[in-house]
Amino acid sequence: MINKHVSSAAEAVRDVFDGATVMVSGFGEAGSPIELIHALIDQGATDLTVVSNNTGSGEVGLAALLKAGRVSKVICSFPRTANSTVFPDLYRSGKTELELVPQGTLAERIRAGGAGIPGFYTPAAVGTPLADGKESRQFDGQEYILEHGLKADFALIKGQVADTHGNVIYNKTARNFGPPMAMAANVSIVQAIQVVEPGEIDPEVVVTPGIFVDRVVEIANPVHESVLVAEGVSYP
Amino acid sequence: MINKHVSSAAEAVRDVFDGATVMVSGFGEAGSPIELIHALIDQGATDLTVVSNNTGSGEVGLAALLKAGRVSKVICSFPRTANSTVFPDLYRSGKTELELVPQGTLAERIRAGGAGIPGFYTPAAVGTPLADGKESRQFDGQEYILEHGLKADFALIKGQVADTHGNVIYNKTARNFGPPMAMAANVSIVQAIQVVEPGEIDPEVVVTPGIFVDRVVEIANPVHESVLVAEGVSYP
Amino acid sequence: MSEQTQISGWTREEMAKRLAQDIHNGSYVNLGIGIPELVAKYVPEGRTLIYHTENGLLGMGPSPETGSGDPELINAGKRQVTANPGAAFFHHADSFAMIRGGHIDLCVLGAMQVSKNGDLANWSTGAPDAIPAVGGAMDLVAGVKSVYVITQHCTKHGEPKLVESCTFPLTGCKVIDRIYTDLAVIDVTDKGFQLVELSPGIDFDYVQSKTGAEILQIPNT
Amino acid sequence: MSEQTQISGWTREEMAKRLAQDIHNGSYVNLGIGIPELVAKYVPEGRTLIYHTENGLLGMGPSPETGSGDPELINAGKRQVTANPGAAFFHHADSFAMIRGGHIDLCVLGAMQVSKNGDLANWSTGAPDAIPAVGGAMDLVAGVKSVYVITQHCTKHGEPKLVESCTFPLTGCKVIDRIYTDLAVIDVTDKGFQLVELSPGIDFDYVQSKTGAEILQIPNT
Repeated sequence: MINKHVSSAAEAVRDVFDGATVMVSGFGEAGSPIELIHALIDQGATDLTVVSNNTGSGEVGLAALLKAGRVSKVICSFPRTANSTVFPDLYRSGKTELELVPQGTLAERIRAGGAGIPGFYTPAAVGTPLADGKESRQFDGQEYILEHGLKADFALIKGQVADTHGNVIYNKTARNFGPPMAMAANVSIVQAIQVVEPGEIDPEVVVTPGIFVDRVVEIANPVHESVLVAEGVSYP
Repeated sequence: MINKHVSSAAEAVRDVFDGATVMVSGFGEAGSPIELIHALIDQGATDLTVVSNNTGSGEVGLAALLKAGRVSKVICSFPRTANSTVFPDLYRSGKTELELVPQGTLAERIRAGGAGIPGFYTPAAVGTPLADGKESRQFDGQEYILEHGLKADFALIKGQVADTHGNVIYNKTARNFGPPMAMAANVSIVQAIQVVEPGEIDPEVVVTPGIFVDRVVEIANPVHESVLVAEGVSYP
Repeated sequence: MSEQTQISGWTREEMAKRLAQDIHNGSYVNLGIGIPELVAKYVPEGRTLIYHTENGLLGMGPSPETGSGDPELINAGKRQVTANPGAAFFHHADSFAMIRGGHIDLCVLGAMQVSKNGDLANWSTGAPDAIPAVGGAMDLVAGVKSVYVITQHCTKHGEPKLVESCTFPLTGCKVIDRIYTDLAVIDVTDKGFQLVELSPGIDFDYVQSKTGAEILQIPNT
Repeated sequence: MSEQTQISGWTREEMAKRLAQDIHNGSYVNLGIGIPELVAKYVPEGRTLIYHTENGLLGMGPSPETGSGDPELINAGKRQVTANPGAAFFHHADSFAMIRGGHIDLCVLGAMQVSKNGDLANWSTGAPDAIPAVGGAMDLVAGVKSVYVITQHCTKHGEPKLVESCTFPLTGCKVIDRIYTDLAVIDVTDKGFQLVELSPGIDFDYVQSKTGAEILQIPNT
């Protein structure tokens, strides 16, 4: 009997430890596991390194985790939003470090981390400031830089439907970073609108196979970040 | 209007040229695009480099292409079967060259080729004869070897259902090398049991997005390699 | 009124329309945020393009009708979109495999500066207090087959955006193929900027005067 | 009859049964072709294992009933199998990401030779006329968390398979964690071969005499 179903978001993030590296899925609000992030704020872990494409909106979700002072470093491709000053303030005051990574390099570094590939060469960022200090070499007369696989202690991911073996399907463009992050984290935690029994997801359409997922929690009615931001909510 | 549907296997492989590198999907008979291979035999292109996990069974499909003397080199992980002497005879007589690649390295080299990654590091084969002559380096105290992305001029792939935009879904373990090969070839050709209109495949379950596919051909009742071998068929 | 203000060139809409004429039927296209997005409105009749948005969708359609959208069906600009028949969803690693692997035919981007050898700067002014943010621009310019820039010819302050060499931090080196501005269509060639077409009512000397590097005239044939 | 023939040790089935006891509930397991495949038959009641087959299936089930199989639902040995509830299909690059990335808990393989430092040789005799074929073995031993060997203690010709150092071409270096033979269960440790358990009726000296390197006795505690 295998059952990865846990009873609550709080239970799902119980063992995130101070200093952990945490990957957080989402591109904007699509795929952002906001209930898991809020549970992590409540749980209290601090000095986190967060790997995520963005840094959140308003003062909820990822922005709230940052605002609570729990994040010492973000690895990110686009830490700016029109409606949040949380990260900019932390960055300018030197409280949160930023490792800026081109979006495709970020996605591939995460996949590589999950696939046991410690390094790979990419043409992205060659000749730009983001290549500073990086090894480069030529293949077939073209220049590439060496990038390193990225792993994490935990991943917080938003899915649509998960089964108790950890198989996951996603909703539209909410898929984004979920599948590679599930691969790259030691403990991958998925919140889904529905948790079902094994066999209820067709094996042909599984996007993230259960081997990459450690815990699933049902959040039947997830809040939308944009709604909370419009309402001026500040978590907690 | 976009329509990648071509009328026949012969039409689909019309422009495979002498000296081309051709990726061929399949693991054993599962996913082997046998009608496309037979059309390629009829078409006559020769001096081919074939990238495939195996070298075929009996004297049909890939084994028949080899037997017809069209293949000067195979890049392959497991070129032995219980019921074929075609490749062993060619190899021993020096007529066909073999580049032996561990199966996972082969899959990843193909994906890398398709993903614009010219090189990556893998732990597989370190310290074995298959690492001879390859660059190695350490990451975190572990040794890895450098492997190169692999591309092809053509890929011959067996799918289950394809639409006229080139989106493809597969049947069970016939999926195997199809998706990475579709990415890595300049011209990717898919035979499917059914070719449907755009919109008939749910965008959530597409396995190979149409951008990776150039031609689809409907082969409604593909033959099974094992049946042909049992019947002693020798193509053509 | 000075002579300057009478010279208008193409509007943003006309620039987008002009660019749209140059995209082949069946192309896979990634449109950046801003003016590039306008291009989709002007694709000539009879041509079908397939739009890629790097957050994980091929076959992106127009904005949904008000109230019918899904906050998890968005484009790279984080605005709600739709999915056309024949669309496919995929994850970010696969999406950038499409980009880096050269599978996207064309990408259209805005620019802060483009140099005569095709370097692009479009992500940072390099100001010390700016929050650096790059997104997918560096991957796009490095991987997509053809990269077009669509931009006003000069900055709001009248400074040339087409320059000898970029002073802002680069997005990519030797990556731009063609530039569409309010004044002209200009190719980036081995010899530098090459005029392709002037906006109606704009003469060559005027374009050259607004450009920070030499532009080669269309050769007489 | 010589004394030799009376010493029988575990049968293949018993070896598989012994190994199966050591696999934890919920493990993701890849079983090689041959004796390793037998392990699935002997998993103790109450434990659920999820079987990975590197050609693209997690949640592999037993062989189908005759006539009900699909020639495209096969295992790495190219034999028809079934898919259990909760299964998932995926392509080869994803499948070997699972292997290389350390997601599979255990892999069980046959062996031609295992050296006392855990080197494995199981893919080639190195004979000049052999057709080299490696499949996924090198990826499995390099990536899977624990790698067990299940094998007869000696070759058909009575030569030790557990040796000082392998003479056949290697599959991987320092990759084997534990060995299950007809005579004993033996760990590979930093100090070399370490006895874990003897087959009933087999004594230590006999196992040592059939082994090409020193075996450390179980320490008295």
